[in-house]
Amino acid sequence: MSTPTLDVAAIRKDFPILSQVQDGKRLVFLDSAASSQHPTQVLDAMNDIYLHSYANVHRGVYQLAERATSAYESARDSVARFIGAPDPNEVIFTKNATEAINLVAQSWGRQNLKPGDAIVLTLMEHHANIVPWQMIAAELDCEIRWVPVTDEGELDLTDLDQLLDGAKVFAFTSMSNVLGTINPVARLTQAARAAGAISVVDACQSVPHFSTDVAELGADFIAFSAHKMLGPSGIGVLWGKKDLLDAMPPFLGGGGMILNVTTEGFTADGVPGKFEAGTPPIVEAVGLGAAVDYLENIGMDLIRQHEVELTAYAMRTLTERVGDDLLIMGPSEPAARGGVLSLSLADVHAHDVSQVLDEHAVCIRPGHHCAKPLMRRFDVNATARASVYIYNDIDDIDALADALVAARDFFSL
Amino acid sequence: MSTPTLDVAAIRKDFPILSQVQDGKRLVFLDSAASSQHPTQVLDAMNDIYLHSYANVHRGVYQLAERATSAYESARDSVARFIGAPDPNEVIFTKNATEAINLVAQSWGRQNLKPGDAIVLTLMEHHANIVPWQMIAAELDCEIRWVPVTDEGELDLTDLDQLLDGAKVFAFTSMSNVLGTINPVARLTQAARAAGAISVVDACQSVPHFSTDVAELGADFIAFSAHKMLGPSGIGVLWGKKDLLDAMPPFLGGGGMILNVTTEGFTADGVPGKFEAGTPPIVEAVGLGAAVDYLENIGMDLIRQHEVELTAYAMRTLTERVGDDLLIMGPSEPAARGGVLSLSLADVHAHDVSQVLDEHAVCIRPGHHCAKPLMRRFDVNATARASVYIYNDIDDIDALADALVAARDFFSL
Amino acid sequence: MAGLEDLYREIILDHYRTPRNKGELETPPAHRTEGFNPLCGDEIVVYIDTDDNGLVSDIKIGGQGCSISQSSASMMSMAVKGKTVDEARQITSAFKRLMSIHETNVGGDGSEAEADDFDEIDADIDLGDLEALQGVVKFPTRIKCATLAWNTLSQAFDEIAEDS
Amino acid sequence: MAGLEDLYREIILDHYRTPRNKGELETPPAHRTEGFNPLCGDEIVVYIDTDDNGLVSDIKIGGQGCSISQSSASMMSMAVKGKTVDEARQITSAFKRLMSIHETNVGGDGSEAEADDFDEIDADIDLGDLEALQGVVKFPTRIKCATLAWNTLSQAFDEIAEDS
Ligand SMILES: Cc1ncc(COP(=O)(O)O)c(C=O)c1O
Ligand SMILES: Cc1ncc(COP(=O)(O)O)c(C=O)c1O
Repeated sequence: MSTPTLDVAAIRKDFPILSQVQDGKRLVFLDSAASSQHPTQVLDAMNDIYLHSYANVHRGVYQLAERATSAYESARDSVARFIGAPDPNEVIFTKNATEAINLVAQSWGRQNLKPGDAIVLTLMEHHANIVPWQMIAAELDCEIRWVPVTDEGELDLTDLDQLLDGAKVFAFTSMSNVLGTINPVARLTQAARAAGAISVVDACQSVPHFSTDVAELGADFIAFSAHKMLGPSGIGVLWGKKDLLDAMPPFLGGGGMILNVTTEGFTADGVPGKFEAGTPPIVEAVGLGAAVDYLENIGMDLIRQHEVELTAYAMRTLTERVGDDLLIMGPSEPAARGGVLSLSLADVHAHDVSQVLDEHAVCIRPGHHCAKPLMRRFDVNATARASVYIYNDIDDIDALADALVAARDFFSL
Repeated sequence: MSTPTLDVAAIRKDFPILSQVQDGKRLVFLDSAASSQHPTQVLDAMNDIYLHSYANVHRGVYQLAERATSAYESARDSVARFIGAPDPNEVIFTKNATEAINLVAQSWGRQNLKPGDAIVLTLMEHHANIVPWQMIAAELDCEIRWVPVTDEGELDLTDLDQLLDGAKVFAFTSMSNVLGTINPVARLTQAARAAGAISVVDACQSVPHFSTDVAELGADFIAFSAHKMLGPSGIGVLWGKKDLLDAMPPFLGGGGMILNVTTEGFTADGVPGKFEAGTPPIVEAVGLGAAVDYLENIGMDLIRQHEVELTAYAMRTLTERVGDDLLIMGPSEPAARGGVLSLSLADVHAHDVSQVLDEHAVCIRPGHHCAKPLMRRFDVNATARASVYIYNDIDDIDALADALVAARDFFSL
Repeated sequence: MAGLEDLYREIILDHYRTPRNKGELETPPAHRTEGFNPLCGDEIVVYIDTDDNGLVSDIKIGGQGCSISQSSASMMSMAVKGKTVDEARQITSAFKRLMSIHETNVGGDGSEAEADDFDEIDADIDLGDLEALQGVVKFPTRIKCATLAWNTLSQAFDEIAEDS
Repeated sequence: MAGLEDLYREIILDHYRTPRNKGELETPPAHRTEGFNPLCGDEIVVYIDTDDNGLVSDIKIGGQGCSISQSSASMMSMAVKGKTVDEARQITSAFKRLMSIHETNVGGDGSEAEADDFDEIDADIDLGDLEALQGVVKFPTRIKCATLAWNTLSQAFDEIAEDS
């Protein structure tokens, strides 16, 4: 083949955790959609700060503090570049994607939503993009409307215009964390704009896996988490359009988000400070910056290509090896989906499947994947989800197939 | 001397960052009140997770996920033990102390405050314990009352009963991050209780430095941050009484805080889950747990004794060496205060003092320390704050004195 | 390392494949309580009828879940049917103690169970088949599967007590 | 490593010790604008009078701050007094470019200044004493001290333009 392929063997060397042996077996990590592993480059970047340049940011004059501040702000620049944000100040560091969405729901929502206003969600949302809206809707007496999902696991856009008619917010995921479905984000944000609604994109599952350009997406806000893209726990990102962010009231109050405080009241700072109350996730931001550098270095397009190939291989192999007992949810075309496979193994419950897989050192995730409305739509209460990333290869898929066969046999269908 | 003393030389070996040499000079880190440094034990605990046991918590069946979950929950147990919490489920992990206070202000506040209700704060609060209350007070039309501060830098409790009369909340700091003043927490929480108000203690500056027992303090809520107590950035703690936490509505919505979600609405989980929406600061919690173990291992009473001795030495030495040009704010009795010294050097601005000190590799913090109402009370716009912790010794204080003399001479007073 | 056989004893798989007392009861007179395992999505619905003598006269189990949660519910239904509410509560406590060894370390449900010595306290309570679930404690994340039905039952009893 | 002399040039200390145009103007007719450095607490109050010809007829500076923020304000007041508002804005731009080399890396104020080539763009603008502040760029956290007065001035001009 002359097209470049991902050198997974080389990449795996950067991830010490993957060379772990569990009960004599090679560890097969297929749960990156929940949280990914970390290359030494990311851990080194964080250790380097802790060992040489740690101090609280933005407030010190001494050199440690300057280095820490500049490392923290460089991470913002890296993230901005990675998602094509025109201005780094549009990048807000939060504790996770969930906080990012809550920030929009509460800050933008309290300022802009009125009783009777409609918020449009889709049936394939993660709870992180449902519950914040249900909370603000309950508080302000707004209506929630749901974009349905087809049997193939795609958004059913037939009635989109009606659903969006008079809506103020359209919040949807760029990629389903259960079905793998990749949504037509640009088309959806355009529909939102046409209807006069803001668009809030839960980009948790896409930013780690394909190249992202906020201008192309046309979104007003996007949210994602570092821990799904080789970065540390404890940090997420909200990106928003500058004029929207500028007009929004603060979300949390405290140090770092003010211009002035008197006994009479406070004046908020501009963005990003306004939305980063308290000591931020300093070292976590540096880790995220290093993760972004690592991903860019490999190239997002190559990553995407690798995942499509691996997903195609997995869909083929699992169907062949496990046969009719196995149901793979979501779009049947690998190129139309991300590397997330939700499996049902006849009447063996996902929890039990995972338990047997763990005996084979295969790590997958059972459960509702924080998408209960979607599970109800498909009338399942749990699936066994395998998800791939840059460090997975066909050996991992083969091990998954072996383990699924063993699970089926253990519960002797 | 027969009383035990802290073996600072041994402790310093655990903090590689402190053996750094800056422009040929020994690094003198006196900014722990802003954020402290990290022993290798804490960094090792975090690296150990990332290298061997990382996965998202609470949702996986496989062994990595079980180990990560149990490490995360053990950290909760450690923190509970460290502050004498009767039930680990009362320990909520937040992103920092600021979020912890906002959580109380918004969740408890929206449920319990009505127009005209009074919230009592003190003039020595950090913005983190002011702005969240100003925000909710503005939203719900509540009144804020202020406990004044004496010239010595202590709370003026003369009119406390009147101030608390009819109040719903009394929020105050256990120790001023500017003056070093240690407040009589148990007495204040008792006064709040007597008046029918809840007490919210900003314990950011005390938990890292003295032994804490929530039962003794008698508080309803306390908040603090890991990064001031040898722990990582990106995590803070809210402790609250179980019955209060149980009765409060959720703060942020998303995965991990629900029992069920349908298109009609959601049912919240119990504590602590209810207040930990989204992927929590997993590895940060483990780091905080290791920090707590490290501090307990040394002994909080010994730490407190060391800091009193060092503060006494510093007050004596700085006054002798720099003389009348130097003003040290706050209580004059070292045993009545924490190891935080806010300095004014005649008419040299704190920012300029810090700059000169940095030339001497002495790290202190200039500014308003996020306590502008207090600064206004003392009619200063910035102070130069030096603060000590377990790794500081009298050499650090001597270096500070040398550098202050140099600063005075540079600006040739 | 504990093996799969520790977890999936034959009797557990049997209850999973052939759940006892599966179904619904008419409400009222029966009482209906739903329980969720927020982590994995398992749902248990307990239908319970108590008679004038305080006996659990009938119990049915609905919902969906893994082999552990379903078999535990099935065994529970057999263990408490025909017992007084007080006896059923005692069995519940005994079972929860059996499961409690790691529960505080998997977090989330607010249970304050401690690793008591099961045999000492519960020597007089015969858990019968339920002891087959003892292997679950070696798989901490599965403990919540095993206790789901029981927590739901406790809640049902609490609700019934409140109503009356 | 940049030394203290790079930062604290004699002329800066001179303006700090003997600030020019310190004081207040009566409002109205003068316009008053306050600026804060949120990080360190420095405050600048700019009082400005513009006449019918669009000239900055008078300017006074109040507030408190460090040597860099105060001397920058003092020099600014000299540089813009007697100039037209347009000229004053040009000087402001030129000064902000001088300071911009690291500004995007210290964050917080939303400035989008880039590290333009100062000499090329601003060859015709004489910043005079202000060039003494060039050393500040080597101390990134101090850049905000130097630009505080200028940001406040820009804001004052914006407010005046809006009012009229
Ligand atoms: C007294 C006090 N309260 C609150 C805070 C805020 O802590 P954080 O920034 O970690 O939220 C601090 C530290 O800056 C503090 O010293
Ligand atoms: C699609 C999607 N949205 C939101 C989230 C929430 O992310 P976090 O838990 O990091 O806030 C996740 C991950 O769990 C996700 O997959």
